[in-house]
Amino acid sequence: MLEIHLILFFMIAAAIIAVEVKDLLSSIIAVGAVGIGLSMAFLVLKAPDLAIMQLVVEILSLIILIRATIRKDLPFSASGRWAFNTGATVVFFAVFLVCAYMALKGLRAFGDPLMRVSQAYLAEGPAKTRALNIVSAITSNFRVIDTLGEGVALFTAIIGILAVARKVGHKKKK
Amino acid sequence: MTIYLLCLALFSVGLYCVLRKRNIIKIIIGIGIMEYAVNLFFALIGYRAQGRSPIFAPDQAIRNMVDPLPQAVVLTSIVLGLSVTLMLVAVAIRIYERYGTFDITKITRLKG
Amino acid sequence: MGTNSEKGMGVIVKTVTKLTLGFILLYGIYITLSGHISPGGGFAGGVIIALSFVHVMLAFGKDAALKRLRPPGLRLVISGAALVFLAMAIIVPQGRVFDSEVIVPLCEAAIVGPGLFVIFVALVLLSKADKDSE
Amino acid sequence: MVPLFMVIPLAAAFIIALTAKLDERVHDACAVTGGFVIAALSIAVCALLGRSGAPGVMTYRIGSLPPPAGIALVIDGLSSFMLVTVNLVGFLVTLYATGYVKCYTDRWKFYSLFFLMLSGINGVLLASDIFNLYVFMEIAAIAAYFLVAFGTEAEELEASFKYAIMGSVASAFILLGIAFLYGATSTLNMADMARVLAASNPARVIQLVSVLFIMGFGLKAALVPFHAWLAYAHSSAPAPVSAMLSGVLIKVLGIYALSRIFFNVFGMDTAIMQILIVIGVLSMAVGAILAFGQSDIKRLFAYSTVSQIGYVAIGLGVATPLAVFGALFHLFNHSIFKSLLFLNAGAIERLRGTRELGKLSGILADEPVTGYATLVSALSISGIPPLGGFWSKAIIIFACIQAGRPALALIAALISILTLVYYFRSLSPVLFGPKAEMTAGARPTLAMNAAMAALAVLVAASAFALLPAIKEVLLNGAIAVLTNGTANNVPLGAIQ
Repeated sequence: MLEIHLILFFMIAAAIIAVEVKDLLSSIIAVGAVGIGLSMAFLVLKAPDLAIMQLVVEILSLIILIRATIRKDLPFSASGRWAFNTGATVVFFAVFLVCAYMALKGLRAFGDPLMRVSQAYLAEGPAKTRALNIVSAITSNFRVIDTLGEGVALFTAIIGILAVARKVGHKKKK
Repeated sequence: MTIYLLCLALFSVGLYCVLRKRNIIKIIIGIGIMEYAVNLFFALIGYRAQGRSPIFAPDQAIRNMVDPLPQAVVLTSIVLGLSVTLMLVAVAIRIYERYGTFDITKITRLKG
Repeated sequence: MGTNSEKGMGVIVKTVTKLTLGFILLYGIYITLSGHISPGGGFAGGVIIALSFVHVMLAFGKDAALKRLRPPGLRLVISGAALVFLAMAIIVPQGRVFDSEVIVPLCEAAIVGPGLFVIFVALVLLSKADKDSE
Repeated sequence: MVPLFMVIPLAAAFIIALTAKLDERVHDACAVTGGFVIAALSIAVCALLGRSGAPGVMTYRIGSLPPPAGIALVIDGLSSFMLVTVNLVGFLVTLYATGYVKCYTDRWKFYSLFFLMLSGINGVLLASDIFNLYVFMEIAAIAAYFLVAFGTEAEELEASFKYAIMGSVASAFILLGIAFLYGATSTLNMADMARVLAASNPARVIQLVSVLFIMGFGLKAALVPFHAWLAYAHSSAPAPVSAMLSGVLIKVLGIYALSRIFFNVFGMDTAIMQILIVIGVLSMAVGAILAFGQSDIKRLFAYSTVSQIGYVAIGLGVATPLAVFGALFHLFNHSIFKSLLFLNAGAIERLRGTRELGKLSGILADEPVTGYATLVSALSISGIPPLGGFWSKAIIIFACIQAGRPALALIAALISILTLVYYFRSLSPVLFGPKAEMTAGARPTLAMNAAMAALAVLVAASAFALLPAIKEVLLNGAIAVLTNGTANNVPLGAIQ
């Protein structure tokens, strides 16, 4: 799986650029590149549903982020104890990655999933639902409550953003 | 194995951004990167070598499909991530309106 | 682009938008309805529908877009779809009474499409969002 | 019956959004009715499950496959106990909110978000699938972020943003943990996962996931050292939202989820117990010390929440049946008295126009309902004998001694005295001081007074939960679920 490695290196590089570049617009574009890389990775991992989803969501969030932040100032200044804080963070990450490495040994090797529960989906999917796309069978029937949850989460975001966007929150006191 | 570690390195880049950056748009970007990494991790776990995407064709039998469950899970997780991002952007715009800055160290009307 | 959002863009963009709008909308609906046999599904289709609305708004300006897509109407669509969705999600276990593979994505697209457009209006035009979102 | 706990609040939220153009009294009525119905329903379910001879679980299947591939909503003893706590507090807070939110524009958005949050919380309690739990947790959390910012003033936005950042990082940790668990077990159903983990026992994976979950859920529960967001969010939010956050949300999203996973999926081991105890002691001590210096009444209550959550964490960490009983009882007590305190703080802020402790006085004489409600809940939280707060703390302390940890018992007792001191010091001038000639703000409405009075009665009566008849119904099932550990999981075949 060379291609997935390459895509991941590309994503990490783009992510580092997004984090470190000074200009906010470039940063948002770089994060868009990470998202596109993710979409490609999903395609390589044989998840076309996810690739489509990631692509459209990425476009939407890019538009919104750019329109939201365009022509706003971005004062950058190095904080005190920069070296110490960064060092501490990096050490934390090193510990995290080492622990994760130990834990990863307990997982199965890449490309060889256990698929205990998923066998049931593959075996019964087309029979119990009318869907040939098993992912769609899962989201619209077997685990429909997840889909309800995502609908509700978006509904919450809609109502909430309408609420936060109110010009006047408190009524005038008289 | 290395592939999982690379994915977790991406997660760390996002976390670094959240912990160390002062611009709130950068912090939102960092959270987005963390979500990307976790979604990718899920998808990696479900991958099967030489597998096919989990879509049956009407007339042929397909044996070695990749695991469909992580894909369904990531589908939901992407939406949850989008909702959180939209929420953060909305509040960030209002904060800019009220404080006139994106610098988190200057947004301190609440004292700890 | 701030001032443009009032009047919209040039005549070329407007013409192209008129031509492509229908196709984008159709594609969104296609993605929604064919999610059970090919990649796609309700959310992706809904986002594409929302993007077609956004497209109109960027090209023709806020006022022209909001004349056709009024937020109160959108709110009714969103809440109604959410109610149907809720009923569907809870009733699904009782066998194959409904075609949940079609209705669930439709409900989702009906929440997502108008919903994301409303969010876009509210976020991008936050300063004027009050009367837009009623 | 089981899915109604999600259907009713969601339907209420959607209908309120659908009828946004109608008169606001319609929304008030809709909200109060919805809250009342689920509160009554939760008590009914708890009574049904608590009967002797009842099977102890209620299940509802969703989707056309049986678990573990399909989804089931499950109410067992612990869930039904938490449902009663959540929905009782939720109903009374809704009642209070009908009076309180009059000062905000667009009240329907408040109610809609409030019920979305409630449905998320109930969903967490019903979930038997770890990813469902995550999804509902996110719904509750997103609604809570927005509710904190509902007033759209600068402080509220800032608090909401900081809370949302912390919450999103926590969610990312939790989802990463779930991904590791899925990789190790290839299932998402919690009962099934417990079985697979017990059979294969991938120790390293469990260790890493435990750390990720303690960070994630600990952040949601505001345990020290992850408590930074709490004081911002709780002090800036509208009073009903502070009450829900402090009384219910952090317990369900943090403590309930943590104990559900650690007790019933991983099986409690000594290392985790030690970590919980250490975090609990830190939370108790740091919360109490920080509460000491506060001059803002809501921040005082917020830090006191951190301190009291520490008691619950200790009880769960000691993990003997008695300690678990104490922890759950304290959780219940804290839900009612802390939400009451926040509601009172909201009423006082309305009345006097400030939250500065130094500028408040004479509440008892001026506004007796608010005053006596504050008095009762402050007495209960500081552990004055006949009230519920005393008994729950006493049970936790005895359980520590019984488990051979006298030092822990000593610390818990000392912090309890400290709590008494800072509550007495801060609140006695507020309640008993001379009636100040301040510009009188809005007095609490009838609905607000009714809600505060009802909660005060609950606080005063909560010690009756120790009577065997009530304890049997309310608490015994919950204690059994936690102390039976992984053996307690509902057999998958039994799910209808």
